[in-house]
Amino acid sequence: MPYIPHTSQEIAEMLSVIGVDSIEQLFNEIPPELRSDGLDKIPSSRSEMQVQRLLTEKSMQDGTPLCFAGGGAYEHHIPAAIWEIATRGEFYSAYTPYQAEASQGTLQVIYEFQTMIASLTGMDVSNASLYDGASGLGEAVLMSVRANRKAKSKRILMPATVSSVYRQVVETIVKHQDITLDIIDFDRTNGTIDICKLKQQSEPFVALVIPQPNYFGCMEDVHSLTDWAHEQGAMVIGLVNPVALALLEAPGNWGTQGVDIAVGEAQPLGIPLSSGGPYIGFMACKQKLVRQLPGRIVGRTVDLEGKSGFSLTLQAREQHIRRSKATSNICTNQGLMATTTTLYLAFMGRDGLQKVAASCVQNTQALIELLKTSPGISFPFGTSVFHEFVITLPADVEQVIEAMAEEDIVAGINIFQYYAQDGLENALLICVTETKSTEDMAFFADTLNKVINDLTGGAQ
Amino acid sequence: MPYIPHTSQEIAEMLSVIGVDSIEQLFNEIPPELRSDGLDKIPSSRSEMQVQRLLTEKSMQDGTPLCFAGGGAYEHHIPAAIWEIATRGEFYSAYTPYQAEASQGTLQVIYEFQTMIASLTGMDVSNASLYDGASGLGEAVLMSVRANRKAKSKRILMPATVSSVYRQVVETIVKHQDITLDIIDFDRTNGTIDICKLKQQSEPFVALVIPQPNYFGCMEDVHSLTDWAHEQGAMVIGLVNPVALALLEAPGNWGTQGVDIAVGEAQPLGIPLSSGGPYIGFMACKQKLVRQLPGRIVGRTVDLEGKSGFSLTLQAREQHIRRSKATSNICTNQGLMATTTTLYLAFMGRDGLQKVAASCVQNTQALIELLKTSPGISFPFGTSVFHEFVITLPADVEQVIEAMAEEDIVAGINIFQYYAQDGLENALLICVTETKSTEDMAFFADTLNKVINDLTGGAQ
Amino acid sequence: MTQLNEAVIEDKLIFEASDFTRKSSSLAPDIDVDTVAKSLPEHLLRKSDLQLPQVGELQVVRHYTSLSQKNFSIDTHFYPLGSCTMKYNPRACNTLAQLPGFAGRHPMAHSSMSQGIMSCLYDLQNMLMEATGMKQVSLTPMAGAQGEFAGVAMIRAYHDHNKDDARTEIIVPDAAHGTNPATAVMCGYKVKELSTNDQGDVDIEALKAMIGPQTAGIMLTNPSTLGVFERKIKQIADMIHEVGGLLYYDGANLNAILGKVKPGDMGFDVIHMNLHKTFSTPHGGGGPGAGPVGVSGRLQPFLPVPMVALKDGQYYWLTEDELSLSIGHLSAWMGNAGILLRAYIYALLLGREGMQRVAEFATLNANYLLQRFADAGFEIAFPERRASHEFILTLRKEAKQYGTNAMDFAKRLLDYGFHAPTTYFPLLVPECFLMEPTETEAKTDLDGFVKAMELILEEAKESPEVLKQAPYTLPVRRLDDVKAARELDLNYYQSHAE
Amino acid sequence: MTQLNEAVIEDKLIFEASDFTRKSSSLAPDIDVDTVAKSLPEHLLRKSDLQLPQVGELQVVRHYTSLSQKNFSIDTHFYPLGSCTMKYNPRACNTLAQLPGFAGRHPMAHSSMSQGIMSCLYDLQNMLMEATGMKQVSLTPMAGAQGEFAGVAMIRAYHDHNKDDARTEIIVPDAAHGTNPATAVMCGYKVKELSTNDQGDVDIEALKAMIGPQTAGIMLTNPSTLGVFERKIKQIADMIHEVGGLLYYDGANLNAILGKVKPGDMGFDVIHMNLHKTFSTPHGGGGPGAGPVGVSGRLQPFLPVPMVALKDGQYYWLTEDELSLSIGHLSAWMGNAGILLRAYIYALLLGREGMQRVAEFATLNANYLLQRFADAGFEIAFPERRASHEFILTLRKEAKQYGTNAMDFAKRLLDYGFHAPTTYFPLLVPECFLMEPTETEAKTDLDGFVKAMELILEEAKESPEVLKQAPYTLPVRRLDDVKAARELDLNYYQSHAE
Ligand SMILES: Cc1ncc(COP(=O)(O)O)c(C=O)c1O
Ligand SMILES: Cc1ncc(COP(=O)(O)O)c(C=O)c1O
Repeated sequence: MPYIPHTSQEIAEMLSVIGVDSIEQLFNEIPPELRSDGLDKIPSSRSEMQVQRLLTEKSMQDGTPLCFAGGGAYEHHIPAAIWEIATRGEFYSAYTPYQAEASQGTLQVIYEFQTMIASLTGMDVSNASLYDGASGLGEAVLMSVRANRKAKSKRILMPATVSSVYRQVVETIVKHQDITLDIIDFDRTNGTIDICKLKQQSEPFVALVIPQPNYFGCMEDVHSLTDWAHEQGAMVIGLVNPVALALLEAPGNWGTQGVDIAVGEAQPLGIPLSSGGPYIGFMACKQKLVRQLPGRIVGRTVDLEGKSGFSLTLQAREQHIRRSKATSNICTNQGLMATTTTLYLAFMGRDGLQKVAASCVQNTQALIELLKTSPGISFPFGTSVFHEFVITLPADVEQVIEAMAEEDIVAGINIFQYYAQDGLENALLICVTETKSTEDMAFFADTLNKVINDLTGGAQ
Repeated sequence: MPYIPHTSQEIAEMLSVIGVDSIEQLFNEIPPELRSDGLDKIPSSRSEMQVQRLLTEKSMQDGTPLCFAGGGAYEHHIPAAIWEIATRGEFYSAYTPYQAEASQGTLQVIYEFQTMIASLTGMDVSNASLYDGASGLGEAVLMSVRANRKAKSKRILMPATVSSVYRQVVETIVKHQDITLDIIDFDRTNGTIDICKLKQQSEPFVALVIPQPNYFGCMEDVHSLTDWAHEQGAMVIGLVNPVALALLEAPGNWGTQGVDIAVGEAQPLGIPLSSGGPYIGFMACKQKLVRQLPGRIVGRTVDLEGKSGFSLTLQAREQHIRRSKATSNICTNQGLMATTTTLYLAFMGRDGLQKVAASCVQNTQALIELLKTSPGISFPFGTSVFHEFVITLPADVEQVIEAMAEEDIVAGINIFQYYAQDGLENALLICVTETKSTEDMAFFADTLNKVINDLTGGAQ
Repeated sequence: MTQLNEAVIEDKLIFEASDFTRKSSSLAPDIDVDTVAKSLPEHLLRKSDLQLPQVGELQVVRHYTSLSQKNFSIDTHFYPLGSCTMKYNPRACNTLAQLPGFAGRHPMAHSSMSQGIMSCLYDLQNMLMEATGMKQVSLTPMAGAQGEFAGVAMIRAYHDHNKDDARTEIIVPDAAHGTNPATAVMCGYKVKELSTNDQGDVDIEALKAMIGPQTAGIMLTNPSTLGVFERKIKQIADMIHEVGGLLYYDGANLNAILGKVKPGDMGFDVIHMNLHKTFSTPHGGGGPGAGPVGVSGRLQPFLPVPMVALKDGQYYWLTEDELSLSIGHLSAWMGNAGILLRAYIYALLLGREGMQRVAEFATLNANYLLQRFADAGFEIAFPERRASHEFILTLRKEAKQYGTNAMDFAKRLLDYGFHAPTTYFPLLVPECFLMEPTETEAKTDLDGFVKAMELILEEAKESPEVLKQAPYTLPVRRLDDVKAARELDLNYYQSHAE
Repeated sequence: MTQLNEAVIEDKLIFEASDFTRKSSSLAPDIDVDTVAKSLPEHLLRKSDLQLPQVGELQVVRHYTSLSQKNFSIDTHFYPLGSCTMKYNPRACNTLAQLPGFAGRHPMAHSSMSQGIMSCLYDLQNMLMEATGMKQVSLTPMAGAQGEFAGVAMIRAYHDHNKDDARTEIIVPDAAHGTNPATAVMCGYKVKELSTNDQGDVDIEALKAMIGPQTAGIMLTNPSTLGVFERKIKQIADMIHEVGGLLYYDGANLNAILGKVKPGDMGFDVIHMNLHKTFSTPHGGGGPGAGPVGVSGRLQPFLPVPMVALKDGQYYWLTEDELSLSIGHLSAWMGNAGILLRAYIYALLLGREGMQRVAEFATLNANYLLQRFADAGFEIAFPERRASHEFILTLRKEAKQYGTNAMDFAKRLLDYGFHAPTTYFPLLVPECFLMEPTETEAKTDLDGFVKAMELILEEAKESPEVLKQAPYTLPVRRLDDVKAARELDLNYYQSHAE
């Protein structure tokens, strides 16, 4: 009996202690007419060897393509030590640290995580993680509304330069609470928030979301945007890429006061792409908002001998205490990913993270240089970007992506599908991180040229 | 500076404590004319990311063929938990347990290893490991000579049914001590020791080596062989496959008295093939020979409060105490592999090991059945085998192996090269373990038939 | 004599070992940062200090390896945390899910390059449908609470779709997990709390009194968090359906009934599952989880996207393009895909036979433990009921007689090498321990646990102070939670600025 | 009050948790053993009991995870074990060496299917040649001692080949590692012990007196195990060569000189390296190691096989077919190939620059530690000499004055969270500590270690009993080694037969 350690003798003893004849009898409070007739459609159990073989085959079935897609999920080098340590049984198989004294490992790691996220974002305090960046942004919106109860509206200004999938997720999460998301258009020439249109906003709003870098890889003018929103009496939610923060100003220092809430996806910090999850949303805020933060928070305290230690704190915000009045319903979060992120930042250090960021920028510029000479490709937003950029193609973007896939390349993201009405015809979003070598970039450019040539019948 | 944690400030402080101006000065006792002019031919350092990419490519370069080779190295399923636990830093990065109190983890594991090996072999005591099976057999030969100082000869009877590579290794190890290895021929009809020729031995000898199963996969008549050797006043060294011992009688119970020394390769117990190493030699013996055992031994004892604990014991046999009079020069052994083996046996248990062994036998029989219908293939030794068997081919065995390699199959071992003068023309040694599915075996048989057909121009 | 001199190195924070002038890593690319930074817009560059630790690699390994040893975990301890299902987590689930072909796959990779993982998810959808008796499953929610959100949002979408907008209330039993009422509120509902009778069943009369055209639905878990099976479930379902409401099943306790009774057969319209419980994906010190939802036919159009579908032998993503009534996306892509993969692997390993055994032995272990505790003189909250996979013990007698409350027992258990059960939940049982041994614990460990509790009971009688000061043998003694909340220290650099 | 009741579960042996009627594993194939057994010859079947433990999988995980926590290791502790080079072991070396393409390769797979691993080994051969200044390297020896065996066997093969069979003696300094004399004997030589002078150098006069036509060779390590560099090495080499002998270099201390001075340039004819020291492959609680040998031109024909060679862009195995004078095979195939791979990865990570730094910082750390100990009032064995990568401290003064010997200091260090240095080796320094911090330790850890030793010295003065009873904080108190050797208990089932 896989995973069941009972011997038949033990089973007999246990049944006799309970005073029943069979295990079946233990289910006698379930009305018989409800009892299930088995699990026929579930396959029979397999040995670990069989499952290993099957899964190994499935994992290899699609090859290991060269990946130039980003758009919220980024391929970075993951130091080997990280997952070796994070998957140690003591981290991997522990529950939420309800018994603090028996969980100092996890608790200290999360306290360190909070400190690192606060440092990275330039904010005062961070929580212990949210599910992912997209749902985290949803939580940030809810939080801004909660924190701003006196506000005259529940309107959020949401730039179109925020990933459209993120916007969809936020919509799903906040729509039952009378919150409206008003989309702010982007400037067709440089791919950033259209400041003129933004400033035309006359109705009151609760908060402005500012992505940095934005979905197109372009850098928003975060200082003036932050100051403008604050002048309107609104809050600012900074949506940031944590690797970019090694080089770009921290949201805590945007404008004169800094943002109120910083949120984002920490996947780039040591977490594999893994088809989109498990990732980890991070969220940090100003000290004065700490009681509005959703999710777990770890605090440092002392034990009865005065020795320093850690425990979950401010639990009165949470669902298990506050129930229907909680700041959020989140319970299980992404603890193991917080551990991973902490390990990544500890191993890389300030220097390491800066170098990763710089290498992304350099490689991206290098690929842009290569593509500049490609016939038919244009750069609708120019080329001042972090590690992603948009090109428009002289051929059907979906066909290009498919043809590149044939050559074992994930070419990027078809963003035409999201911005069809914005004139971004056949636009492709391309990402280059430190993982790409000069040869990889040359291979990408050559293949793309070839593919376009084939698709356009050499018209380019 | 990878792996060097010193800051420049710290370096300065340290130099000043030492009282020198530079690190270079610390080498001033080395005669200047001897100083090296650098390491120019060694490539410049690479980042972990670069090395990962390079090694990943090298690891994939040769594919992942279906393996039907054995001959001393066997592919078995390795439960995932084993290496996850064995490579925990506390096991992986500890040294030999010289400070017993700080090494109870490793020491208890090895005590358990010794117990398991003793159980498996039916012997009284085991050591903590030797390098591998082949060198272990060399140590066993040396041990038999040491234990038999009164013997009139230093002659060892070494059957030709012992792997020829093993015999070569033993030769290398023992040849400086006036020990002679006399090869005992095998019976051409059943592939086991030629008992008639053996019994013709009239000169005294120190020990007889008995392999079970032997190199051809055949089972020796271990009981009568053991008794015969003992009757001659010689010792018996049993060379055994640990998986086979789940079904075959333990050397401790061969004949009326059992063997004196049991030795073998424990690689099949949870250790990857890994191009031949690291593997692990095991050795167990009768209690009365314990002081002749080479290598480390762990004993159970008590601490000063009477609590049970473990430490290295009988160290007076070893080189670091006994120096030139030691039982062996072995120092570093295969500790991590002993841990792995222990984990394997603990996870599989008696039942699991028996099932693995039975599955090997069953699969082997299944492939034999398939091959029986193959034109031109014959079975020189019949088909009563454990998990390996010999066939002779109607084509050049090396060419067959190469052609099978083209189809991503490791077809087996060319043993014609070792037994050319024994008439085993174009003989191939094939191994089938529990890892092979029905489809794998069918694929093997079909491919072999095709290859033979191609090579013989359809003559078969 | 045995004391150590005070100078023994205290465990530090990683920041305390940091020195910004240290450059020791082999892990970063070799590049001149300043040169590259010049190519970015000057006014957007980071001017503020980046306070990340600079520590040698070996020192980082040591720091976190040592920290890990300070945790209790299922790999090291018996961990009978009720409602959390801390069961054996086969290592193969992790190693296989981390295979490069899975770990390296970008979520936006073309589906023609994603057939391997998609086939796994598709199979998992099907297995979960069979296990729960629901019509269709969407895997995307990232934990139980998000599954609840998806479920209640579907209930709302259903009523909205029917223009039935008078339904403003969700009924939640008082014993329910906190996520239930919190979720209902996030979906814009008012919460009506339903009381429980002294047998742990829902108070049917009270229920009758509160339902009506305003009722959007009810959230139940069965067996409930009181560790007993709600016997009148069919009647409840009929009552709710009669007034036009829907039934939500909180699947956190699915371990108790896997293969024995299916939520679909009990009359539930929508359920979530906690794969990190029943399907043993790692709890990871707080997550990640996975909270797939399953629905009956009438809620099918509203399922969250994406899901995996199969056409002409090719798997593809089912999105809002085809499911126009979907409540939408809950995560940027396919939720915690890597966790779903682990659950799939576990399901393959268990298979049909193994799943049947889950509930059987979880229930056997719980009922055995219950009886042993009853025999040892502890008070069982619902002594006349069968335990499901968990049960409740109340220590109110001990609290009154010896002044040792449930928390004191819990802390002392840690000294004996056992993780404590869930304490003070459900809220309606005073001084309670919610105990869930799970099916993968051996009888000897259960016996050891009972023995420890007996010894602690002795201690409580003879020297209650021992309990009140526990634990003694852990890295820290009892921690001051009040101070933690009052004098907030959540960020090293902020609290230790100087 | 803080004591635990005696019932706390003691750590068991895996056998004590076993029950032969338990069948719980998912790890074995599903098969009826008895049926299969019938197909094998009855009289050869196992009749004797197979006493392997039958324990649940979770229980096995817990057992060994908990056991691991009882170890000190480089990943958890400062471990200045002299001559053992306990340095940082980058995790990538392990994860990459375990890639399926490497781990799954059968040693007899055709070389056309083995080009990846062979190219790694070939590159490693070349890097080691460059690092040591030798003409050719063979990777096959499986540890230092086997490398020594290979080396001395080559010396013998050389003399034999020259029909120079009067050479029956190998000279070994008294400070040498025990493997040196033991190896010489295994190769059929008599061992002549050479004394050391009070500066830690070889006694040249004594050497002069013992060499002659009977001298096959000398085994040296430089720096020696006394932690000092043998300054007259050139003179010694000339002396030995003059009488027709050869010089063997024990490379266990290569860490001290990597990139600074090469054994080939010192005049050595043959060397072994301990890759598990200098190249940081895992020590694994006692191994595996890897002990490649390098030779000058005249010993090249005798190298052990196989080696990797390159022809027309294809790698192939060089065996006795081409090297007819080879001393032969030392293992069934290519020694500890997987360990060689780890060393190769480490070498790539270090690169030329990193290798230079190894000796520099190993030496800096050792000399700093030496000076700090001298300043703290400890007696240094060779105070006038530079430390190499290690150095010796003698506690004979403390032993005499306080009755606390080196072992007592060692055991007390464990309480302070530091692994003890090597004790009582080399044998010629009384009450000695051989300390090797390695290059990967941070100054703060060295300072903490000195501080601990200072505190222990205080304790030795004030209450020597504290040391004599140490350790106190480990899983066991001081163990009784005498009992272990007298009342042998090496096998659970034998010692606990009933
Ligand atoms: C009964 C019950 N419902 C819901 C949840 C919430 O699930 P999750 O923590 O995965 O969000 C839990 C988990 O603790 C639970 O026990
Ligand atoms: C100086 C010296 N020589 C030789 C050896 C033997 O090496 P190994 O343990 O790898 O066999 C050692 C290892 O301890 C050593 O320190």
